[in-house]
Amino acid sequence: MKDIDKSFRKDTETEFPLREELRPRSVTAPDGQVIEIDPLQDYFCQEPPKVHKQSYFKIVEDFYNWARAHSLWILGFGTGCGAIEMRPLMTPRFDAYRYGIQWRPTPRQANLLVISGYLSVKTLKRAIRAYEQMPSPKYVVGLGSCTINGGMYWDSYNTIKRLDDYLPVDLYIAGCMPRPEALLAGFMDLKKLIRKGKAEGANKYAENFDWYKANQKSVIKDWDMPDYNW
Amino acid sequence: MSFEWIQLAYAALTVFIVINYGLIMTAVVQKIGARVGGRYGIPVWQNYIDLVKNIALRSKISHGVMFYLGPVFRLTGGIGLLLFVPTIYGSVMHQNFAFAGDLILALYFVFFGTLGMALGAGESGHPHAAIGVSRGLAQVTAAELPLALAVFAISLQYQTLSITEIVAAQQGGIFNWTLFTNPIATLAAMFALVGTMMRAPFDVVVAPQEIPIGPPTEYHSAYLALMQTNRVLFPVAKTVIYMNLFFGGASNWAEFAVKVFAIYMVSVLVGVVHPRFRVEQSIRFFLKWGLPVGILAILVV
Amino acid sequence: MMRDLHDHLKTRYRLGDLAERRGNLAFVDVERADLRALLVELRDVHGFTHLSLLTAVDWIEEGRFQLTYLMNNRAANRTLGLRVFLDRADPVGDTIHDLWPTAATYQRELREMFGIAFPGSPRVDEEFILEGWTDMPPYRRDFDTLAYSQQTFSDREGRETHDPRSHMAKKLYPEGQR
Amino acid sequence: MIRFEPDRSQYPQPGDDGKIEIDLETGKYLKLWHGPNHPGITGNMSVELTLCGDEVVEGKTHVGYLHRGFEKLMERRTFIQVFPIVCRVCVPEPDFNEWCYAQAVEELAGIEAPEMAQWIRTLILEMGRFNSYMMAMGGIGGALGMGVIGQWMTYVRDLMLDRFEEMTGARIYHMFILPGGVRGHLPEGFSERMEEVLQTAERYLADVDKAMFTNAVFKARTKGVGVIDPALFEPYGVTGPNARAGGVAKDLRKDAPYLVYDQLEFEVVTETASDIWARARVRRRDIDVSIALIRQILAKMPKEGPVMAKLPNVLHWKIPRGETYVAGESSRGEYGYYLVTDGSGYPRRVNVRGPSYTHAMALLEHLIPGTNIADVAALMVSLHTYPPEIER
Repeated sequence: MKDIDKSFRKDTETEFPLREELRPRSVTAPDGQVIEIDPLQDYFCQEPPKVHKQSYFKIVEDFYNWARAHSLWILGFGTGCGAIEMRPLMTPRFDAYRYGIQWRPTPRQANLLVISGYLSVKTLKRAIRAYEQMPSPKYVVGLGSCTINGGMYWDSYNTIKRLDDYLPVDLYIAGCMPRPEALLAGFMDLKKLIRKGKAEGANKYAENFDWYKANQKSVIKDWDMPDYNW
Repeated sequence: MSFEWIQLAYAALTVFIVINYGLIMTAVVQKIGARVGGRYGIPVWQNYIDLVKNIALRSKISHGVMFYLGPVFRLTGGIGLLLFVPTIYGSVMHQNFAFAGDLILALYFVFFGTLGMALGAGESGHPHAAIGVSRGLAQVTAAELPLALAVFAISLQYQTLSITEIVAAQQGGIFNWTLFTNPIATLAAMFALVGTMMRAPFDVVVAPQEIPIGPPTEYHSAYLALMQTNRVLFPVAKTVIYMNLFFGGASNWAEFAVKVFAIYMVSVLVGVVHPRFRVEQSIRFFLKWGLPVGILAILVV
Repeated sequence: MMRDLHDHLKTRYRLGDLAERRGNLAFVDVERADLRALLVELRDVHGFTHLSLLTAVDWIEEGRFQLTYLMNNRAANRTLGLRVFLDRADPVGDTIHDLWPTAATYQRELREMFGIAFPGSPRVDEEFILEGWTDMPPYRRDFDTLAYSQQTFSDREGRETHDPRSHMAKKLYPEGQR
Repeated sequence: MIRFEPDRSQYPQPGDDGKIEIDLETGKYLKLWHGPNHPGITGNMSVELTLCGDEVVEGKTHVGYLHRGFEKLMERRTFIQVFPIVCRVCVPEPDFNEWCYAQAVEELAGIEAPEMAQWIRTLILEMGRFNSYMMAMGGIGGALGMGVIGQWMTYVRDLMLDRFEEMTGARIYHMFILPGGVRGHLPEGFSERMEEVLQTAERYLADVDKAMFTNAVFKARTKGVGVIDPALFEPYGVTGPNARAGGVAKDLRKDAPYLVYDQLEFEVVTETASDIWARARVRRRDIDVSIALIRQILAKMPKEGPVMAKLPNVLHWKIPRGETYVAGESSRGEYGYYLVTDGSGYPRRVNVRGPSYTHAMALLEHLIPGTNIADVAALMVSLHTYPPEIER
């Protein structure tokens, strides 16, 4: 292993210029009307996330948690190489459907985001957007050593090291890559957490919103979206 | 016919039974599909849990009034369809609001939900939803043509527009069913059944690999729960029409369950082994095969 | 057979010595001005129609970049690597996207990862792999990925990093022998 | 016969340079992102589509979502330390990376792997090819709405992964091939268990033939769609099954035999139509070739012998200055490693030439305009692209 270059300093001065399609401009509509648009203001909803209270009656909340635990809808977003072991999970050998686990293609209908392996900075941006679009309560599972502490890519300039700096993680599944049996066991543990009412990642995200945003922005230099995008 | 208030309660009971039947039937059907692939499949009560889960979600966002009304219209379409069709022949409790011209109304309700959904999904502003809606309307229009023609054919055959009377004419043995008295009309209608059940090869509307699930892309939480309810109710209600028109109706719930399941399985069995058509291919398919058969059915009568 | 080709081409192009690796793989230095004509001749006359690879090597000690064009003649099973050297201070290469459209992708990557300019190549200045990158091109030798990673991302507490060479030497030879 | 031809006069017309002028603000066009979070995309990448009606007028590939900077990381690691990360470049067929890199290091260091090791390497590569094709077949079925094919194929792939696990101890990333040879011998009774797997696979593949290749809807969706003109193969660097589907019988296993392929008998599968159907068919028939090859290797391979050549102390291993390029025929096309050494203990530069690099970028962008939006997923899957090869 090569030694570290002590004199190397990261460039922190340069600002990344705003992309051309996101700059304010005026548009002539087909009917001749001229419209001023500022994409960052107009295309997104700016409302910050809310902390959602639990149900008033404990028994109702317990019932809801039971239902949530037995109906985990995973967002089909393969962020890294761990996604290859998600496929056997849906097929005859392991068949996660037995446990009420399904794959949904759109974040609006999913409530479990599986970060399947390392996250490059470019994907982190998309993962954050996908996470924020999911309806609460939502859960995050980090899969593989590389989400825990960089793993194999601990010295890479383009992959994040600790997922919980950027998203509220409920559960990590260690391994490189974790086997399908480990994934199933992990999902069972997540179910237990949900039934106990301990998986309140969405509320944690809303409470520590500024901290999460500061972390995210320190890594993503071209932050050209609003702070919270629904 | 006279209207009595108790009919409302009876109708509500019918809807309740049909929804539960639909929830379990769709789960069983999914399980059968999974078995073809070699999987164990979901538990039969999974649909109930998903429904509760979706209602239990905490955050909801709306894209406007129509976005909210879309699923409501869709559910109205499903329930309306069911309520104006006699579910169980000869039963006072479950003949619902059947009346002399109910066949026309039923045809209208088949379309109603799709149109409402189109408005709601359009409001969500997602391009996938818009593409899905345009595909859906084009395909439903083409696919329902054979059904409309088949319905004309059999209303000519039985000289009535009342579903109850059509069912009555089919009683007294299996060979009195329209299936055997007018097989061409039945064939035309089965084209429409396969075409509108949102299963392969005609599931281009929701095609996950092309436009991730199409119109309902933006729907979540309680909206989605409403749509799920409709997804289990609407196919059953539609199958009830087919059962009444072509397969001699049902005189009790057991017969109902068996017949609806059998008719529904037609579309499932077709769907399991086929890839999906592109939208213009499927429209072409219906115009080329469904339409001539439907016209033939009228001519034969 | 590579030798014959080399002798044949040497009469008209300024070529370096042929460095033979295997019977069917050899590398040769080419002047930048000759590159395009040589590529066209190799493609049209000698059957080297397949561009296997276009990449760069950073020789920081010598102050130059090496561009490697790997040309492959599948029918005769021969591969010829052309080495072109560019000044490291102001690296500018010649685009060959009109000969091989796929070269445009390689040139986009070299532009982003090494900072080598290819004027005229389509979409060459668009972001390819990195997004929002403001630092120096990362594949250059003076970019230290470990230092960058430590200054950007935070480690989890309790992580121990061993230098594998001394760690393994200690494990394998506890008495200190080599 | 009823025919519908769309009124093309309303469609955008190409300008003088053959390109369509796209002005998004006329409201005629719709910009649609296919990916990265999209079930129809092959891995974590995205295609930016511009639609006019149902037709795609422009497609741009965006990659880099999986970039880990492998080539940079390899420069920091000693020759032996590179092995744990080298296989992670390509997940469905990781062994190819290990072999290419090991072969390149052996060439530069002047080491020869023993014969037994060569046979085991060939076996591993064929098993990996089988796995990769299984994913591809399931993907083609899945992209066209036949989830059942995906289920069957992934199940068979699981069985093959069991054999990998038995041989190497790992399911996905094996790290079994090292410079100088392989890590070990085959386990006892391996060929009998392999034979069982192959027979199961043949049973399932017969079902696939029935369900997929005789299906009228599948034919309607794939025949004549996504045709690559064989004249484009050379300029766009198309190799492997994608080229063989266009009638070009190029296969590095035959053209430049590596390992022990010169001692094995097999045919190079070709089709002529060069459309999605032909590409699916080539892959399907290549699975049969792979199965036959695995049987041949197990029958012909020597029973014993050393599997590892003598290596210098790997902690202090220095390789003299030089450069080499090692390529082989992976399940997607020509897969190669370009290795430069400078006499130190670290590689100077490693460059991975993945076949997807050309297939998914220049070629895909060339093919997409004019296709129907419904065919984009099928087209991408039929090219069998895999994004980590592009961005590493």
